[in-house]
Amino acid sequence: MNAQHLDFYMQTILSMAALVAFTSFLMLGQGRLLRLIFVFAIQGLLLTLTTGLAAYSLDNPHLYISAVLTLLLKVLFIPAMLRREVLKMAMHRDVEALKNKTLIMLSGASLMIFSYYILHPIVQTSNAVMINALAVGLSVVLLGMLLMISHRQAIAHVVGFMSIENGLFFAAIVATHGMPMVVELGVAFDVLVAAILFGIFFLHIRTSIDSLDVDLMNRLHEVEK
Amino acid sequence: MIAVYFILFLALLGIVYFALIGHRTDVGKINTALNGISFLATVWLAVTVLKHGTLLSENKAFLIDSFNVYLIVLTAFVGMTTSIFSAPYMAHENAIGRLNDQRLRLYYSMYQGFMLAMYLVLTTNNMGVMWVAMEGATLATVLLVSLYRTPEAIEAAWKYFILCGVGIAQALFGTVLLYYAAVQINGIDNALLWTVLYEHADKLNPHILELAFVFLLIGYGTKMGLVPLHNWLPDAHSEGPTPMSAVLSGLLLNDALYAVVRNKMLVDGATHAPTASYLMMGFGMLTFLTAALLLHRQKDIKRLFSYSSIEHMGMMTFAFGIGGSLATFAGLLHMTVHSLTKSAIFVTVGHASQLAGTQKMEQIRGLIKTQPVIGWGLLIGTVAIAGFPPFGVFTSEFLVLMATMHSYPWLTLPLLLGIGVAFAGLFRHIQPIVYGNKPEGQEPIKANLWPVLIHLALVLWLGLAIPSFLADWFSQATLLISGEKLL
Amino acid sequence: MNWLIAILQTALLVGLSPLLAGWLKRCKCFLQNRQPPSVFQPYRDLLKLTRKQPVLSHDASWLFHFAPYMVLSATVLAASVVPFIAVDLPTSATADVIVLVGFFAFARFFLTLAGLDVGTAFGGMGASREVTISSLAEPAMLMAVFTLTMTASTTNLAFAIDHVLQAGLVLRPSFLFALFALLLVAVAETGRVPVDNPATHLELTMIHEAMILEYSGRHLALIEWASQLKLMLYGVLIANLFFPWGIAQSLSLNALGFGLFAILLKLAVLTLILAFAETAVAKMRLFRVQEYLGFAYLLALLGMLSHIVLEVLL
Amino acid sequence: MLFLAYLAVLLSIASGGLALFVNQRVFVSSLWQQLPVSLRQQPFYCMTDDAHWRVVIQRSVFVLLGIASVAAIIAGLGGLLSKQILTDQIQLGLPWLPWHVRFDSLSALFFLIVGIGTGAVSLYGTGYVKHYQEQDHPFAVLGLFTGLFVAGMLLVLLADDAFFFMIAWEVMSVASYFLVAFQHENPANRRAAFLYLLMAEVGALAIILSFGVLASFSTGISFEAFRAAHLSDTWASIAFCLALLGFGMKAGLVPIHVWLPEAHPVAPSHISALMSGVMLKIALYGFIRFCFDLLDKVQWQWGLVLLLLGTVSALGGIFYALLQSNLKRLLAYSSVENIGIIFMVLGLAMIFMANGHPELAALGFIAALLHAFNHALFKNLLFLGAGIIQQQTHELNMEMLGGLIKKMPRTSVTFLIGCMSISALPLFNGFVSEWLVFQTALQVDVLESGVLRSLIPITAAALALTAALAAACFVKVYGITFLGVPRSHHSEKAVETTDKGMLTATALLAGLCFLFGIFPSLIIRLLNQVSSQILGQALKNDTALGWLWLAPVDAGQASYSAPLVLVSALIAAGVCYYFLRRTPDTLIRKSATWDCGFGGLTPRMQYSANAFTMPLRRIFAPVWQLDEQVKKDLSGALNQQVDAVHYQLHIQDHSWQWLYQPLENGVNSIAKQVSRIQTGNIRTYLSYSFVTLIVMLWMVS
Repeated sequence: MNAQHLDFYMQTILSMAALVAFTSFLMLGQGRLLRLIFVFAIQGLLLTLTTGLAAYSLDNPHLYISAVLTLLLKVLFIPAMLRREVLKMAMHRDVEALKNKTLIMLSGASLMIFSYYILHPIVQTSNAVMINALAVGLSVVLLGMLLMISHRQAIAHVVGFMSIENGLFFAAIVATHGMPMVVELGVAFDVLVAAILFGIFFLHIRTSIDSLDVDLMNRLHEVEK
Repeated sequence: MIAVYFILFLALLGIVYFALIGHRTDVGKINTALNGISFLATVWLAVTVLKHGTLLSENKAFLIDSFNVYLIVLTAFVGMTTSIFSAPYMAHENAIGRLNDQRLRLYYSMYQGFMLAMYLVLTTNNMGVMWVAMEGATLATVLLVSLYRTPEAIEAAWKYFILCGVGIAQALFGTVLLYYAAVQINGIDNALLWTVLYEHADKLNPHILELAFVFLLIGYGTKMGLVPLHNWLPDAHSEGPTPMSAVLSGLLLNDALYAVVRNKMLVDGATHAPTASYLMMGFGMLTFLTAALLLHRQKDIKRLFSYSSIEHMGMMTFAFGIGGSLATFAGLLHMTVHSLTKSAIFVTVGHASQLAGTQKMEQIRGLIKTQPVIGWGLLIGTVAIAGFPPFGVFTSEFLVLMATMHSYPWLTLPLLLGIGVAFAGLFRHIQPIVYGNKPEGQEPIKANLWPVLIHLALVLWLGLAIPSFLADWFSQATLLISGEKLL
Repeated sequence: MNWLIAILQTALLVGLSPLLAGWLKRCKCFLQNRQPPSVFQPYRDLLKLTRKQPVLSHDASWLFHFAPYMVLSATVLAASVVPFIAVDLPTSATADVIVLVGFFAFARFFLTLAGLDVGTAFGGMGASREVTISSLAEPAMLMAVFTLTMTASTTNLAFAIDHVLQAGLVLRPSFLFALFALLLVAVAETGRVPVDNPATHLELTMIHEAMILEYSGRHLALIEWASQLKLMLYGVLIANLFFPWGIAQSLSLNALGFGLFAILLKLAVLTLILAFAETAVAKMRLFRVQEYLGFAYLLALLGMLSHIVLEVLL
Repeated sequence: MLFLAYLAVLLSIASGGLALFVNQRVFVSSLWQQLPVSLRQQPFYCMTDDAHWRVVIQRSVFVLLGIASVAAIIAGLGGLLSKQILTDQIQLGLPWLPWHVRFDSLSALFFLIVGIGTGAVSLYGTGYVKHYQEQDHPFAVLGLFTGLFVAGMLLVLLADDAFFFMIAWEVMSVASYFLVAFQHENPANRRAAFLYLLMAEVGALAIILSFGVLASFSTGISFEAFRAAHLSDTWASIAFCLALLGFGMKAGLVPIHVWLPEAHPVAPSHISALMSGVMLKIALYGFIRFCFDLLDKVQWQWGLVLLLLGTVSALGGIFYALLQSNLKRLLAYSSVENIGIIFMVLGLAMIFMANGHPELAALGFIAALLHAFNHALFKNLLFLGAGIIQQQTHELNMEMLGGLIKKMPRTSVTFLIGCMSISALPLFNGFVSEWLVFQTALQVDVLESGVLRSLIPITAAALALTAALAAACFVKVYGITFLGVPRSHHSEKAVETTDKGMLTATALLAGLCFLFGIFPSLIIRLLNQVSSQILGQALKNDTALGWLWLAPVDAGQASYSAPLVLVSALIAAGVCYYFLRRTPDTLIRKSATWDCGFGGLTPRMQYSANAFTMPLRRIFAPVWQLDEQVKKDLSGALNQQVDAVHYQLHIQDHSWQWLYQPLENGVNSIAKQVSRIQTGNIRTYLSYSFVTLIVMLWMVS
């Protein structure tokens, strides 16, 4: 089946999915921290919109709450915090030179295909859109991990971590119209605490190695140099 | 059921209380008291479960069955004994100025936070909430790992945080998938409750469940320290304060395993294929062998024993992977004895490193001649963990071997090899530590060895004879997990 | 009655052993055209020694007194086991050939200990060499003996001899090999040329003499007598095991007489051969002895194998 | 019977427990004060001071151990005489599998062995532990683990299911490990202890695995179920090999013997006596139990394997013993030799069994058991004697000893008897068993296979070589240690021990060695019992010629009457003594040793232990890894004058180079490779989990 047979809600969901995936790709290739954070905020925004849309179309009140939570956490609080860090460390000028960027992008694309491939066997059981949404969610998760693997800045790691959360959220919202309320709240709480802890850690890391480059943190190894 | 609320509330109270006045001198005693009370409560809970069987709270939020009840008791017990140990330990750390009052506050309050998370993981009926609590446990402990604020500690904490965070996120994805599979079945509401899921297990879509299990295994496996997801574990164990290492090894790993096994039960119910079993066996064996080899390369005493924890988790995973009543029974028993023994060992290790003023093994020498209690405690504990009878670890390992011999005879060879290698790895390091003459300027310290004594005595008892009520729990749990009756 | 005869025969064996030594010396002198002493010279020597006053070192312990008696009585026991002039005597049942070897080991044990007791270099040297040679010789000897015993399927000497007698003259390759092996071993064990030379007291070469260097008087007499008896025993063993004909199978008087005559004749011949050998070959270096005994062992092994492979017909 | 057996176990545990109170005088006396006055009437004098208290406790510990051993001996004898099999269950262990207990004549025999060994040790111990400083070597540890050790051995004999057996087995191993590590301040002990525990662990794993093979063919893991199991030949052989590995490692077969010469010398002497004299026999028991009782039938190939292994062990053991200069190390190696002999004849028994000659199998079986019994006696005796020497001279290196026969007359006599029995001289027990071994080996004519018929006599000759070398070896031991002139001031100043217990213990064992050398039929009749129960076949006419005679197969084939031999020996000796009795003019004159007229004999001129074995060392050189160094201190004009010559001899076991070092290096290098995964870079770790996720997703979908 193809797009014009779907109702407006489905179409929007699909385009949202496309946009979310696109933002992940942007982040993956992004060398400048501030832009990275900005794109991350955009992704959060998209997520909020999706949630709101789902809440509206399924008139499911508790999704509104999670939409608001997402907005507060992922669009406002975390980006702001990260931005502050970057400015404090005066890292907003330097660009992280990613080694073989093209390879990373290619592998990201192949990851997307891969996630479709592994979710394929489920298709016959349920409608395609949900599967696509799940696939997008999964690929966002994987792309987030790839982001963490490819970037060296602790801040980039945080962004990657959070974008993994986004991917999960997206999948949860679209595929299963959100988790039960208690779980939503719990997850949101965890994310909040995590964000605060990240803030604390930046402080500690700076004080210990006065840089946020994670490659410098390799005291605890067992390889004989 | 009130007991559950009581315990949770008590822990919550502990968090707040210690956060406010956690730096007093008597705080250690209060901590012990709190844990002691909750331990008694859990015993009461256990007795009720023993009487009336499985308990389900009215709002279906909490589920106490024979599988998790003894884990709850174990958790409370280890929590209590460790708090007994941590009182003088932390006082000493404070005295020598490694910790200031504020961090002491943080420590005690987070200790309670960790206990809360553990209780929640075990008691909840909602696998989403379980996930939340598991993440909560990470968040609670991550600051304790970096408590000493040394570069190593911060590095370890960061790795712990990131790796476990990412891992646990995958677990959440698995949960979402499960939920998705559940909501496919029409006419089913609040589909994240274990009870509901178990009812409809056979209707769930096997494909989705297999995928979900992969995510869950990797997610919770990261917390369990399955190779190759284990890398954070030795760092976190070796850099944090020793009581933390004790509870991490003794409790957190168990609870992660608990989560995996619960999910395995579900998946086995849905897909009647051995995929899950094979995955767990593969992971278990890999973990077991790798950790056994890595034991030989250690220089830091706490790192050494954290690797031995990894090794034992590998063995348990393998046992549960084999499935079948005997192996499952062995797995349950091993969970118990391992957490008892390992926490006891960490207690002695903590004292030993305080005694020598370092965790570097080549600088700790002649413990027996310096302070016999600690030396013998460490030695006997190591003998127990290395799987020598009449200690309980031997019993479970023996049963695992027998079960393996029955189902997959050729797998016994790597298993035995691993046991031998692991034993050598442990003793080549421990022997010079405990034996030999006392080095200059190494003086006895004030130590509280009762926890060690109690734990080892319990392990010994379990090795000689398994009390009937415990045997009943185990056999019911075995029935629950493997679907076969043992006794 | 039987017991009496057995004891008498043993006594006879013990009593005749110096005579054999005398006869051997005589043959050698004859071959090396020297003026021989009387055949009874060994008796005189022994008698003289018993009359002399023994001198003991200050460092000697009780074991030093004790050893000669032990040595002699062990050898005498061995003598009581070996059929000399008559076959089926009760004493031979008290001990079989393995026990016989055991008796020799017993005697050697005390002799070597005595050698070490005083703490001179000579004693130690002798003891060390003695145990070396004997531990090489013993397996060869047992190998050779086993060949016979397996043929006769008994380790009891009397029964073995009976078996050979019953079988009559059968040409067995295994026996040939065993015979040669046993001859070589006997030479080594009794300390004759080329392994050891009882006639010399040259430090570098002596073995048996070095051990007993500290002995004198009656103790020396006992030991000398024991070694003569040992020589005799090996002779009797070889003679009666391989050429038992003539030995008394009944206890009638003339049978016994004939048996005595026969064995004396055989011994005389054997001694002659030994004398020839001792005159012909020179004493070899200590560290060539293992080759010598290795050869003996090889022969014994060949005997064993030829018995197993060629002669056992199942 | 069973009650006595339990009593023995409990008492030995109790003695261990009591040892813990050795430093608790204050505590106990406070308890004492709690008692009502009526009980406190009689004076409790030993509360007075610590030293006295310690002595009292040590005494009572060993007394308890002694009672335990007596109980064990009675239980053993009773079990052997009453031809019944007792079974029982103890409500311990796994919920669905209580500890099964079975007390048959095999267990009874080994109970007897353990009992005798422990009895001697309990007599001996009190005197021996005196010289340990309490703060350096706490008696609490020694006593506790000694008790547990003995209890473990007894429990092994009682166990009737795999689980209980393994527990008892490991208790035995671990307790003895702590005893080996008792004097842990010197590194040799630590190394030995580690090696010992490691090999014990590996052996135990092999045993578990062999049980596992049986278990997978049977309904449970109790021995009853095992007996019922029928294995295919391949699996039976696998189980056999595993059991051989496991039990052989404990028994000390070459090449898996290396822990033995390390561990036995460093343990306290009475413990080495227990380990070498008794524990090796427990391993033997386990092996016999497994092969002849649990496995439903034996195969002749196994017998062949045992025969060859046994021969190699016997020769290797005695060769290495020959060159040792440390007394206890030498004794340990000679244990390897004796174990080799035992396994060899067990192999013969298997061969005969599998070829359908049960009565010959019984002969071999009994020979093996008898040799085990005898070895327990004289090895105990020798180790205890070595202990006395060590205590009196603080020296175990033979090169430093000498002349002790005049300083320590009693010890020297008992030790001499030990040496004579172990070098298999007639009139002593060692000879009887080796005689039986030879008799077994000489029965090959009944076999069809020509290979076996030619192989077995050769092994018999090898055994002859072993016996001869053993004699040489112990001539060296006794000659160098007790005879000659003292080689150091240690042995110069040595005096006879004053402790009655130690002398009694050694004298007792020596007496037993002699007794069973003269009246072997006493014990052989009991052994018949065992073989008729285990093999279902006893010797037909072990006493055809009356009880004075030993004619195992047939009076016509071979017979040996030790009593008559003894009598005639006495007659012979008596006669010549009578004729040579001291007439006044031939009184013995004492004078200086003859020094060839040069003068100035010094103790350093005597033959040393190394010099004594030099010819054999030269002849059999390839057997050892010898590192022989001679250094000369030269001086004077043109460095012509030799001031001193330094001689160094270092002997290394071949198996180290070929077996153990490769293993160790292998494990280390693999570990090193594996440890490269711990790079310390978090991004690497992340990529691990990333890749794992991808791979596993790909696998399941």
